[in-house]
Amino acid sequence: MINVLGIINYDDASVHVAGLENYRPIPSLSFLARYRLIDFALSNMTNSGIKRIQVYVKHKPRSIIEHLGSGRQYNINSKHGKLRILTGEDSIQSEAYNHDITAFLQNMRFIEDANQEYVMIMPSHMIYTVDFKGVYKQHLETKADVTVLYKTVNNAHESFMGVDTLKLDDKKQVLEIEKNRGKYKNRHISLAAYMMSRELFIHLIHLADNISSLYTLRDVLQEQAPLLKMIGFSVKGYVACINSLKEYFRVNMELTDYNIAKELFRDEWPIHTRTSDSCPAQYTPTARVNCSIVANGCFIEGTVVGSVIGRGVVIKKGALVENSIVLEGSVIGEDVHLKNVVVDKSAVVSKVKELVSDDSKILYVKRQDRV
Amino acid sequence: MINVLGIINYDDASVHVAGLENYRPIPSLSFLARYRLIDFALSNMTNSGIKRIQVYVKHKPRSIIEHLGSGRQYNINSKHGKLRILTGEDSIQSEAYNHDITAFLQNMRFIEDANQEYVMIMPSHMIYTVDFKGVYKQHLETKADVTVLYKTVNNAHESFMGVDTLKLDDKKQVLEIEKNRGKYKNRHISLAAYMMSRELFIHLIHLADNISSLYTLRDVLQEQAPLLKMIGFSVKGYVACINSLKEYFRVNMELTDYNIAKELFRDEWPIHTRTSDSCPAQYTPTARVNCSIVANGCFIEGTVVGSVIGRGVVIKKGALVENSIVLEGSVIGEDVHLKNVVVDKSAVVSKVKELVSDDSKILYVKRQDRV
Amino acid sequence: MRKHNMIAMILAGGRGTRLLDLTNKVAKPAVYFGGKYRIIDFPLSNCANSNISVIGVLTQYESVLLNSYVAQDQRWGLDAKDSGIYVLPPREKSEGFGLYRGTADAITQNIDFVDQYEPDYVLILSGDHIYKMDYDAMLEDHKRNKADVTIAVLEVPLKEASRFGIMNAHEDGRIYEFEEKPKQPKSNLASMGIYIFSWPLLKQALIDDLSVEDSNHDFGKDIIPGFLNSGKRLFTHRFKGYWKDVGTIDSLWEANMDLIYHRDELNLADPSWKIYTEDITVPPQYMGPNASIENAYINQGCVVDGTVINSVLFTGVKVDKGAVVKDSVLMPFSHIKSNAFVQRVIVADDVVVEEGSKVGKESGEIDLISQNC
Amino acid sequence: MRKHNMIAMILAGGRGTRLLDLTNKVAKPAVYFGGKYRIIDFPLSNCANSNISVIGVLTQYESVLLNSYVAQDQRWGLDAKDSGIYVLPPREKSEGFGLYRGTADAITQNIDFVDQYEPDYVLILSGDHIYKMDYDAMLEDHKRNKADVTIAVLEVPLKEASRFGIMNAHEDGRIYEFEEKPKQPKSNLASMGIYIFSWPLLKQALIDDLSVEDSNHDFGKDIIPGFLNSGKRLFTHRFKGYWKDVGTIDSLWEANMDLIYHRDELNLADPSWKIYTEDITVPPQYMGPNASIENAYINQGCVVDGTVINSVLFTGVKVDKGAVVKDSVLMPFSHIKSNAFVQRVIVADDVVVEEGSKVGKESGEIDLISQNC
Repeated sequence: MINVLGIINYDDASVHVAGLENYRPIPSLSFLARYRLIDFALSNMTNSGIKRIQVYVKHKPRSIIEHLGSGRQYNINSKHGKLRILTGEDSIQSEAYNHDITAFLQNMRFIEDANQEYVMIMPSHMIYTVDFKGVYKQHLETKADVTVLYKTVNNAHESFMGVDTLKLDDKKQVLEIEKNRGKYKNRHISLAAYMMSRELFIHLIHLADNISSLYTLRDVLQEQAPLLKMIGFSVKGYVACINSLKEYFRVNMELTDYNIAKELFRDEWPIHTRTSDSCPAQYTPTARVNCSIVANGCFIEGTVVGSVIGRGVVIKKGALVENSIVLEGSVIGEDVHLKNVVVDKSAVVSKVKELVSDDSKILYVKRQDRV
Repeated sequence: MINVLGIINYDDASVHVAGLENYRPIPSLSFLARYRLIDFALSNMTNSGIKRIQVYVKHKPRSIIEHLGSGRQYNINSKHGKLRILTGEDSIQSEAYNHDITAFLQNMRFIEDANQEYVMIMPSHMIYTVDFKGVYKQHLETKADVTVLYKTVNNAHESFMGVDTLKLDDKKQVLEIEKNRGKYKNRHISLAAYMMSRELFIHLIHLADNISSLYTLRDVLQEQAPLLKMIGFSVKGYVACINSLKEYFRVNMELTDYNIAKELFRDEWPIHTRTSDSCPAQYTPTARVNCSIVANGCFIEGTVVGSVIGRGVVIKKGALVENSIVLEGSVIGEDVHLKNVVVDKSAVVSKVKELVSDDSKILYVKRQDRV
Repeated sequence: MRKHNMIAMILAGGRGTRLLDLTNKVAKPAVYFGGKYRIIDFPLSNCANSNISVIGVLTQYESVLLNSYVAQDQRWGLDAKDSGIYVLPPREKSEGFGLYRGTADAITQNIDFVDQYEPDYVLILSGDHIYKMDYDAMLEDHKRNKADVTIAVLEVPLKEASRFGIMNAHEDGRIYEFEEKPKQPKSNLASMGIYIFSWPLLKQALIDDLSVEDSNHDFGKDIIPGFLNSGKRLFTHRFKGYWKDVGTIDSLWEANMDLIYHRDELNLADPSWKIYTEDITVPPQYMGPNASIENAYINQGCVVDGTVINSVLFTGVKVDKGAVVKDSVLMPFSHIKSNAFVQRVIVADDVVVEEGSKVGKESGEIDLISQNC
Repeated sequence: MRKHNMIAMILAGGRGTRLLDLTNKVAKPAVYFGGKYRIIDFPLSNCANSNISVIGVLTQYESVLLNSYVAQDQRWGLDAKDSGIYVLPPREKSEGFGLYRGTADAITQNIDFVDQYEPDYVLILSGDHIYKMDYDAMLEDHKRNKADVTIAVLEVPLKEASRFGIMNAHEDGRIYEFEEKPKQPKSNLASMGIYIFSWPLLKQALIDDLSVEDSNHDFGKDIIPGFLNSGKRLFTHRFKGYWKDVGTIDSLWEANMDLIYHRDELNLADPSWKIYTEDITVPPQYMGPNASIENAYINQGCVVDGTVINSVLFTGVKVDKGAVVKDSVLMPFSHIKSNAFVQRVIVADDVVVEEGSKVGKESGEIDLISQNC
């Protein structure tokens, strides 16, 4: 058992998934046909034995409330455990003030009343698996003030733009935190996931608030880094950061390769999500499907190649869906050709027969749109 | 089975429970030691066989989210049924625009997608029991456009201030709707609870929006009353309207009389609420308790008379609590004397030994206050 | 205990021996069907969708898997405060131990269970059948007819009627005669083994039946004829739609194929009447670069890189590159390795068909593959 | 099926005949205790609070109420996806029917159930005891000691030790001897009947035990001595705190009185270790104008307008004007009518004590009032 309160933090203000984010908060973004982004953070927590979790939601909480419910699907005991959804309680005048420190302050009594000695804070837009029991062990062994998770990557010039990178000494102590501007290939990417004592966490919240009413947790950690014993914990395996529509698209596409996906989906580390109770996918005699991920409830008469097809999607005869993402409940009409398109929920593409773009530009079809 | 979608509407903008409303929305106001106001509306719905319910919450949804959960405690099937918590999805510039019609419009797709033919709309600040199967039957039999629930009272000069009253003809057809200004004793008080077809409901929402962006459902119904076949349904038994701190206090006090409470709590019509899993109330040898309602988890060493004592309240030796409401988790210290006081959650009254007021003025102690 | 209007009792004691190895370890109601379901999901989901919130499941024999499967009542949303699914195997009483001696006896031995809920009506179901039905509409019929017993009936082709229990009824639905497998059927209304009884009446009949010496303690043989003889009001409730008893490997295979060839008859995609089942945590289905899918019903967790034609694939099935699966039903987590050829078979759960193996034949009876090969 | 680290098996077959009429209709683990609980709420809540998510409850005898009580796993929060409480009465197998012949046999007959979850460890508990205990801490001990078996022990007064199973252990906690009810006890560490076994080891021992001819198939008599003899690593886990076996009317009454007189020993108000139970829908408790309450433990739903002194009142009890209740335990929905006098008794659930009746006596044994009077 680990004595840790889990906290799903706001995503960084620099995270923007154009189009999609107009309709739901980042944590409830549909991912890989049947998941929502937040499923990964929550599954990591509950699989690691964290039983009390706070989820901070900035805007539009409805989809999160419905998706999470009592947290039963993540194996949270509904009496002894607790999955709490917290929103900013006061109306905020300016969006700039509406950051994580404000939310923590407004819900301070729930942080103070927790009886876990440590907290594990992470956002929901980073996709990976990690056993926090290992993080906890290292945190206690190194007697760190803060343990920060990182991934060493060799594609920092292309991905993880604007994300914090860590400068580490040979004992993994964090010397400096700076944004990735894409200048270098090899970087230690911070996953913005921190373990620390609850006491220090509360202290940092108040400190941030005292320094500036615009400071975020990330800001105060960056500033305090030299004064704190901040140690890195290296995460192995697949890591992705969904901080733009481009990355959202790229990561979904990348994971249509089963050999890559196997790194993320391991039998002993289930990624939990809410079931929709839909029936298996139906393929008619005219269906052709390759290199794709298909969710339950789909009805497929057309051709699908290298795509991610969400729950209950209908792909009609003669349609060709290439290198695209079609979200839940959308309909792709007869003889429609999609390439490099993201179709948001419950849209119908039937009148326009060609929605084709090259790799450099992803087309986006709005939720419930009729195209 | 009744083919009805249940809707818990915003409370009327004129509902103000001074003090208490700063910390939670009206529906989650603590009531009678162990309930929240919304328990009555929801129990009426689920006991009547309504399985799909939308709850509209204006501000601070956290307490409602936690209290309702999946609706299991109200006997809603977690697969086939649905308890949906809906908030205004867009940020509203001015509070005046933040009314029920706005919320309905923003969540129109959930109203349109429902497959119930009728809707039952009611606020949560009216406390009574009614079997909607009877309302449904009358609604079908009278072929009414709208069935509106009312209670005939003889104390409209004292209570139900500002609430709509109905002028009815002998067939219970509504002739006119006007606010109760307290001029008359005998009035038909509207419970702001309406049954109508979902189609008409959607029509009225759009109509209200077309007439004025400040119009509420109540406004459009008042205006349309002459054009609609609007029939009253008379509710029998106990009815209260919690629209001010004074009425909140009065109704709690009134219901400390078990003979009055029996009208509201009938074996065949359970009022469901969320259990806190607290142990029974403990009374020490020095406890003295009369004419009072006590919730579980209390520890009582002092004297309690004519009061409502919430969950987990501690009343210490020598304390005298008279004609007061003490909410969950508060502590009344040794030798403290309360009279005509409402003590909000988790407050501690110990330093000030006398908080005594006469009947005309109710004292209020803030949440988590130290007095 | 809250009073309930109607509770359901599901007879789930069927051993299903004609399903061969599929029922070695599980009772028939727990047999897999339709890519993600088990048979008993159908009556359980029907109950949930019909607003029935208390269900007793009467099990018998080696049923630990069935018992723990249905005990998870949240799968069917029946985890509200006053809801629940209760497993009722035979039990020891002070007067000694008894197996259920017949369908009626299974209820008799659980009169105390039913009485806890003080129901006005009791719905008796079988756990063996695949169909979607609104029991609430049947109850409406029961009430409107002021019936003592209402029996769901299905029109069958007259020439097959002699295989069923046939209800002979007046035009208003009132039953005047019941014939078990009649040689010369007078009607084509077959009993589906679904009954609504007014509980006080049934309870009395069950108690009376205990002392009838030559009774089989069976609804069809004893209780229903008894009611008819004593002039009680028995009515039919007409059911139209898909209904199947999958008693053999062939009929189980056929019912699965119906999902592909007769999509409209048993539409499991209808959002207004979902069939609920266990939610197994698996990733979505993956179609590899060499996949070829044609006319199939495939559940999440599958990884297909071979050819699948006219087949039903359950949760987590793998079909490797070069493998061909035709006209088959692959149960959960079975694995068809590369270049294997699988035709007209049911592959049991967790079974591996090794590289290059060939199972099944082009025509004739369906084979059950229950061992790795 | 998701792999589980440790699952719990609760032996709940106790008939509790010394509890007289209280166990006529329910098995002992379902007997009421402490104003709102049943005895089995304690081990079940302990499991939930110790992060155990799969629990088998081994029942026997007339246990329909116990079975349906524990089947509602949401009461203890055990309704998450991979959680559950499973009722395991004896069942028919192909080799015939068998009651559980001993505590170990109850597990042996359910090896298939346990195996479904592939646990590393199995926790064996009794459903009869009242206590709060962190089994997770016990498991930590088990792992740290690299133990094969860990047995929870309680210090008892040495003069009472001969009534218990006594563990003789080295300073490091390793057990070298077990004596059942020794005349000359060498230690005061009594076994609480709570064991953690490494499952593969226990499974083998249970299978081996089947073929031992004179075995009682009992943990205390056969399995534990067998492990000791074969040099396995058995360790104690010290428990400190309130623990009670309420086997008689007197001890049940005493345990209830402990809640009033020894509040700190069994503190049920501690929010970090709640005891969960059925949530019965009732209004809050009402104290009328004539109520006089002194030293009492009173649950919601009670309506008191009489005098209550040194007593425990369960859900929905009514004490009318002029009635006096002293030193008593009133079980759910019992009703003490006006001017009745009740002293040193347990009033069973739903029992009515009529106007002016007098029950109980000033001293001596506690009476059980199980009939209206």
